[in-house]
Amino acid sequence: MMLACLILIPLAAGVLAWAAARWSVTAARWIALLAMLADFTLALSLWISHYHAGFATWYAETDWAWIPQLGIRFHLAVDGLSLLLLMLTFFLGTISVLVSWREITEAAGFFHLNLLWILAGIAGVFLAVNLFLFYFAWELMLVPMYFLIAVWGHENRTYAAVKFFIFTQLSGLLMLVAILALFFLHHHATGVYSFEYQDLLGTAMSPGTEMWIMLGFFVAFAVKLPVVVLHTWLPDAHTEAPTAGSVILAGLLLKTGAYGMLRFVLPLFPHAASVFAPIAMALGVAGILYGALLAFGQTDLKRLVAYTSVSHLGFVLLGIFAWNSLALQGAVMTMICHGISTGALFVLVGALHERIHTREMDHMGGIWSTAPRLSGAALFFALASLGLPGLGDFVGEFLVLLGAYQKSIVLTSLAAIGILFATFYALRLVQRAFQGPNTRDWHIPDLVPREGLVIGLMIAALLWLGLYPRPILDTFQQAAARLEQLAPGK
Amino acid sequence: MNVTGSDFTALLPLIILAVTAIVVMVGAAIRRSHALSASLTLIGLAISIGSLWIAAPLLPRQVTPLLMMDHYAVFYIGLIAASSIITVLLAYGYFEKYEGSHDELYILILVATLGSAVLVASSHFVSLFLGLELLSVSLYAMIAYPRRRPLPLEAGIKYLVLAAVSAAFLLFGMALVYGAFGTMEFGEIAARLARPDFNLWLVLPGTALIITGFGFKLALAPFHLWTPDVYEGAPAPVSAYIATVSKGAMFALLLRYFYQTGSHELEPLHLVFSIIAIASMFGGNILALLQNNVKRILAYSSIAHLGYLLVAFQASGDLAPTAVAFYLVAYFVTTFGAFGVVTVLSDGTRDADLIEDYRGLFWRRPAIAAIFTAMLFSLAGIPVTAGFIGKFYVVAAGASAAMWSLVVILVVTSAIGLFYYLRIVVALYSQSTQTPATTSLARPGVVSLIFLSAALIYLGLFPSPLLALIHRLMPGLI
Amino acid sequence: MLPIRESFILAGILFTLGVIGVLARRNLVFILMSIEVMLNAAGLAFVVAGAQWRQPDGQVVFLFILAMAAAELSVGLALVLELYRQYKTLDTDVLSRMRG
Amino acid sequence: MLDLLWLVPAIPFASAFVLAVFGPRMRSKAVAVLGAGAIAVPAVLMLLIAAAFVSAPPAGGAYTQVLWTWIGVGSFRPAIAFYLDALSLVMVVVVTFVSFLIHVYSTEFMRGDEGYSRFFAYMNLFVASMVTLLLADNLLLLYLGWEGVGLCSYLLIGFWYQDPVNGLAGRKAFIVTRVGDTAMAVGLFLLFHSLGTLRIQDLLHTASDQWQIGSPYAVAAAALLLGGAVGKSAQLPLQTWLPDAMAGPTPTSALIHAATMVTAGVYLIARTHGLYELAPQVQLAVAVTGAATLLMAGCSALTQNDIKRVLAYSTISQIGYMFFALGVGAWGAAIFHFMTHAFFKALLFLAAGVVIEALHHEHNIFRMGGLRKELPAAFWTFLIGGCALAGLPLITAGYYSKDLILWSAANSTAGTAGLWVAGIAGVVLTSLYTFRLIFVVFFGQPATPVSHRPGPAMMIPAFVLAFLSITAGFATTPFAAFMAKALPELHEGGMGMSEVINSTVAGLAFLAGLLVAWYAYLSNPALGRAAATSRVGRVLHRFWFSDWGMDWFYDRLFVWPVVWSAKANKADIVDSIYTGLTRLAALCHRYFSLTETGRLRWYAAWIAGGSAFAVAIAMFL
Amino acid sequence: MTIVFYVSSAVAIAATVLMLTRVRAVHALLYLIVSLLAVAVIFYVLGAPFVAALELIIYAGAIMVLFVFVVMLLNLGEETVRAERALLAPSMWIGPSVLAAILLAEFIWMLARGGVPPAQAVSIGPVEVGISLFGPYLIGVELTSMLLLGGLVGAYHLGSRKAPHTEVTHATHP
Repeated sequence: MMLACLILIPLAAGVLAWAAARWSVTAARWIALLAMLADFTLALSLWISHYHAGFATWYAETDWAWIPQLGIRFHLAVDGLSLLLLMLTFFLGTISVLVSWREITEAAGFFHLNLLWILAGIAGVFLAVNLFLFYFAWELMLVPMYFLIAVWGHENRTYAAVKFFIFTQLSGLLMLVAILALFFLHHHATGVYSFEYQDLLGTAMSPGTEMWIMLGFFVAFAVKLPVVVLHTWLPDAHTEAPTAGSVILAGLLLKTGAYGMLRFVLPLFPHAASVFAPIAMALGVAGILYGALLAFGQTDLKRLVAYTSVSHLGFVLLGIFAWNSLALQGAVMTMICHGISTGALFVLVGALHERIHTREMDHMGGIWSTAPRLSGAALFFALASLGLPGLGDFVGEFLVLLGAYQKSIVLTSLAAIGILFATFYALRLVQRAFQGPNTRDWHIPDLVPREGLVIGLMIAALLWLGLYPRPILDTFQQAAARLEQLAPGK
Repeated sequence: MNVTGSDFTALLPLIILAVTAIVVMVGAAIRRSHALSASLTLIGLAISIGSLWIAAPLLPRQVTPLLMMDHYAVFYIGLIAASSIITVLLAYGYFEKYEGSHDELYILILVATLGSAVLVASSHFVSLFLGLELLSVSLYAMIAYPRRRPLPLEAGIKYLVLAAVSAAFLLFGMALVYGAFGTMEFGEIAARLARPDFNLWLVLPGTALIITGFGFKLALAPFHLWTPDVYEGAPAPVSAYIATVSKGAMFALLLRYFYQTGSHELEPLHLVFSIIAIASMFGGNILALLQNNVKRILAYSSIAHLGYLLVAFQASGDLAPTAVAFYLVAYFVTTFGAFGVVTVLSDGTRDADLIEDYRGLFWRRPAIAAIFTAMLFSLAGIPVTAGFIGKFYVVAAGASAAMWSLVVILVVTSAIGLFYYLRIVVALYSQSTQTPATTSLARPGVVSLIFLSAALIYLGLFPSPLLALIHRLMPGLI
Repeated sequence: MLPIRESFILAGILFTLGVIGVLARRNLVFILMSIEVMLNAAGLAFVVAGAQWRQPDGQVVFLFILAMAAAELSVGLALVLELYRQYKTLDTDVLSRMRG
Repeated sequence: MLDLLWLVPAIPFASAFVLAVFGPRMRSKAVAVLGAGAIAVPAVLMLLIAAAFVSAPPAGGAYTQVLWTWIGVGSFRPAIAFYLDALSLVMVVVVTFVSFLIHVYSTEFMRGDEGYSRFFAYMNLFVASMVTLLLADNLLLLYLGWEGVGLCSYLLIGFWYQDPVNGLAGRKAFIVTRVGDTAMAVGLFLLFHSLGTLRIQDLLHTASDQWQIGSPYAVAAAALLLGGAVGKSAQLPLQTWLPDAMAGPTPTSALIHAATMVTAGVYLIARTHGLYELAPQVQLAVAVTGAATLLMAGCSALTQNDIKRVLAYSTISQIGYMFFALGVGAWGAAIFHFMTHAFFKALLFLAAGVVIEALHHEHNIFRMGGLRKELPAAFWTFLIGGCALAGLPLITAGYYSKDLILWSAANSTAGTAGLWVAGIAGVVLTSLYTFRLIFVVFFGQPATPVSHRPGPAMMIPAFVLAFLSITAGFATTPFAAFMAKALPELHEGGMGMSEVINSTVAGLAFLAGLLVAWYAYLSNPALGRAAATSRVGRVLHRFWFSDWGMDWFYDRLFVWPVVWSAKANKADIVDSIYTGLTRLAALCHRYFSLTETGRLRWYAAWIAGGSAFAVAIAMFL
Repeated sequence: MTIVFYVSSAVAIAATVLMLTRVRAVHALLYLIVSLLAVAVIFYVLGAPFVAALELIIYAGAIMVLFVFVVMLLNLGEETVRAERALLAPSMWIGPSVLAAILLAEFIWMLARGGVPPAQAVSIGPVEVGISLFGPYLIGVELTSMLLLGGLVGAYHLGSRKAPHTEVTHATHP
């Protein structure tokens, strides 16, 4: 029931906010904020209350019948992994409500409806342990996201929104086909119709079949992640979305792809995944380098940040398919920290855009002299992005590389070069936008307290994750160990 | 052969439809009143639906060789009659703004509905053919109903000629099959088909010609060219009727004919169906891609949707009839919703059928825009809408039969299809300078829209009651 | 002995002639006539099939086709009149305002 | 006392944080007190700790303080833990002390700068990172400090961010050192993968247990760590960033780019000396790198006009000596040279800062001159520093440390005659460019009027350093004894050159350089000019001036291709696949739409054709 | 009997071809009637006298008369004839004929391969047809009545001149 609340609260609050906005927009904002805080508190209390018991198995399940004809249940459960991502979800959710406080003026009620529904959908993705429900939530989060981009986005929003939607839908449908294939295979083997995750684990199938079905899942997650070659929706969507949309896209939506790999691709198809692992790792490394190179070439600030996601999520992919505790832990760490650091960069870019109405770096420069806090914060997150030790991203990426090294020295070395590449774009960002002469004579207000609070929270979170990531690692530890057990050859 | 009282009861829903048509005609003869005719029609349709419960205990029952009243038929008759109610509600508001007499329309709707009901219950070539013609002949007049306007006339003539041609093909095909088997009853055909001594050289081409006839009605490629023109030309409620009732009844019949006779098991026909399905999915979606007319988009999308259904049809496992039934219900609701929006926004002079008409609608009429969005998402198969569950079932049916290539094509083409639905959605939400609308919309249309969207969401979230119903009714088929 | 096969062939020939008429003629009246030819050919095929199996059913179907042809034609001819009224021609190619 | 060790990095960290967040709102006096005070406390603390350490050495000669386990995944459990032994103790003491002096200097030097608090925030963050680096108990924490100092270096080079040149220099520094860091990171992976730990002491033990001398793992690990060291310490081939780093404020140059951070590579190699002993090839490479660097940089220093660039090249060259020492196994000598170098190079920079400030931020030495009288304090301190750098025999600390290195090169099993000769040549060069600098700047005719004279806050640190530059050399023997607790002693062997000969040759080399400089720049300036303008001279001059063309080479080999490909691919070539697909779909749409002619006959033909097709398939397939 | 069959077949085909190629609708109608008469003969040959009679009475008699009425109602002048003639260019026939030829070839191929056996001549007269019609096909008859009702209502509505003349709106079309 508690888990259902995590989804239901934002859903209900979304409707409420919509209704409330008719008479007071501020009320709608407060409703959204309170809903997010409530969810965050709930997730946090779940985490704290189970922290000492460890996160060995599913717990706090919600299990209701839904479509019994096909063995579809409304079945939610959490383990360490999902709990971590849920906390991230609601943390970033809170932040995205806060950053929209002034930015969104038009149809604010509808905006909050969409915002909260996306978060509900994402929470559903992280909670669902019924494959149908998972797919349902997976698709569900796209629609409000589409609206978020299409209605409140920037100049080229329509193109970006449609592109985003089609990419994710097509890949999602391929996953649906794979889910159904698995479902029928399971039915053939056992005579039972079930979409339950637990039931489908260990479904017997021939290597060829397993590979195809695995690929079906992989493609869906690869688009979200995004794996290079399938990534081109991302820069457009991130760039055109409003700030809250970018934060959620980078911070959470991409993570659903990685989560899917961890939750489904590896456990359901261990053999195919291990055969495929070298390719996936190579794709990850390609993403790291290619994304970084692209980020380096951009002049649109948001686009630059968007491409860094391609690069960072390359580490996640590399880590997942390196498939040992170190790398898996690293991947999860990277997911969380990337969510915060890139999210924060989007917040800052959004704040800057609000002030100077351009994202073009050629039009910036010298912002530091007029808005030192904003610029300093940007520097901080740029450093996080380039993997400065002491900040969260470093822990994740280092662990990934450490783990990946045991699988492939060459790929790891290339990926390490990716960290070097990160220096290029991160420093370029700081240099071009915030440093240099203030040729355009910008005079802009520095961060207001609300923004300062948001940024401060994120800085604190990153420092905490960078210096004392143990709680995170411990939470995921048992799940990681289980995954590692599955790796063939273990 | 005598028709007994029980047969009579079993046929009650059909009889009521026929009687209503006559009552409306008589009513119109006495007093020409739009409201009266519409109310009489609605009452008749409601009674007809009600009589399904009277008929149900007697089922399944073969009433003369022509009609098989079983749960399958009852399900679809109910669906068809309900759809006709929606059509009447939409048409009432639509034609209210329109000069001229409207009573004939309701008679035609009733006759067409009777034809559709006969189609879904038919177990014989003759009833098939007569049901089809009842439907077609009424549709000719319904399409061209506002006959002084050039587009309905054009659409009516096109539909008439092409329907007649395809009916001729169908008849010729049936003649060949009859020649091969010496029977026109589906059950008998199945029995003959099971024996090896029939004349395959007549059966295959004959069935292929029958497929032509079906394909025309279902607007499957390559028999689809008429669809956009007719949808565009016909009044919006009639387009909705063609898109739903006419196609739904035909598909139900297709399923019954092929499943009952087992003709779809013939290997070459499998190929024919596959090609048709693929061509429809690709053709429909590609054709709609950059189309600017909403009615034409819906027409093209219906081509694609029937292609999807054909995939489920071919799966022919346990899931297929369920998938088709659910999909059709979802499709009916959605299509009525979409055309309903077009209908209520149309004024007396022209249909609101250009994407431009919808630009910024969200800022003018948020509720209507939201409904339209829901309908479009349902067509696209996005969760929370009935269309999602429908598509899920169709894909599931395809997957259960391991028809991977068809399923993948379905998936890919439906992703292409997203684009044009989104084009409309984009228009709905784009900023517009127009001020919020103040004029009120036709109430019956709005009421039905609200009902349809409620049904859409309900089916999308809680499909299991309907699925349970389908499961209870469907075993009669196979 | 009845020339069943030959009759089927005759029906086929008449049917295809009707097809030619529908495809080649642009005059709506001719198109309707060609459709009549097609329907008649289909009816012939039914009668032939009935004769082959020595059943009356083929002839019954022919009767229904007859009725259907009548109903269809009545609507069709009404549309012919309306077409002529609006366009002053029977050329169906004028009916291509909707396309694309 | 030792358990207060954690405060040494913690206090500067905290002060950096406070200054970064609240600094802009604090008064500059408060900033100065907090900035310098936050270094003074650790410096004093460190002296106390050192006293405690010496008076009551902890068991095993090392003290470890574990704060918390940083990361815990399986057997990978690096901690935030500090390790204090003779090596790190000396390093930390020197670093904190020199830092303190430079902070004091900075309070005056930077006064009035709009980024006053920012400057101290960066500087304190730097000290904290540097101390962390030095005290790190494991390589990961070391890496944290390592990157931290790199970051601070970047921040301080680009401190005056409004000039894009500074920003570029900062980026260059960060990126070039990160090239090395990447190698080092891979080295860390290798070490953990093979040895299962990153704790330095465990690592060295396990390595010597598991690996034979010359084992490929050891070679690879040592080489990869060397990569990191080379980057941070600006050795060949990654030395190119350091001269540009002079764009930063002069105290920064003094502290980071001369005295402390750049020696991190030396420290790293000394810290992991066990690995290098297992990989003699790499150790030789260290020596050769050092030798080559010291010569090349010496040549380059000879041609520079910018006072700070001369000093920068001299730094590269002096660190070359340290590498040289490490390479021949003179671990203690390297650290000793680190210490003396820290004193005299910081001193030189501080004095140079005084000069620069006095001359309106004039950097070109040929526009200086005659400052001996105008700025006597600066002159004398600079002279002392210069002598120490050049190795004025018997008096200066630099002489003792360098002499020790040269002697080690001759008397180590790892040393060779060639290396020794290179070292001696380096002494000549050093002496030459140092006195060139001194003569040009402080002698001759004044070229630019002096506008500003340093206050006590700037001069007192210089005096202290000057004092140390001379006296530190006398501590050679106790220092060596102390170092022996942490580092292995020299494996004596090789040529077996006597100390007297070595010292004499070194002294002569110093004199040679001094005389040439005197002759070419003071007594007969035309000659120097003639040498520089002769054909060979011009080529060499340009070549050396541009740092042997390394920047030119790197630009073409690495920078341009990356920049070009990033620019060229701004729109992402992969996206064109998808735009191509959409175009294809649109094209299909257009062609398909042609079938919808609106003509009845055409539609009927499709029905007939379709059925003919269906019949054909049904019959013939 | 066989001769009668072939002769009437030939007549039917020839008359149909002639019908197709006429310029004037009335001429075509006459040929169509001839074709229908020939088919009636074939019905007779096939042992279906009842249908043969209906073909004569209803098809040739009633339905064709409807055509004639319409043609007369339209009162097409010489100009229409000329226009019609212009449309009948030989090239017009190529496409349809090829398509039809393919279809026909398929039919013939199918019948040739299918081997439909000739059947014994048995005449099935009006009685059997009637029994059948009002026996198993009773519902069909009822439905036919509804069909005719639909046709009637549709034709009435579309053909009625009473409807007020609304302006022909030429909706803009992209």
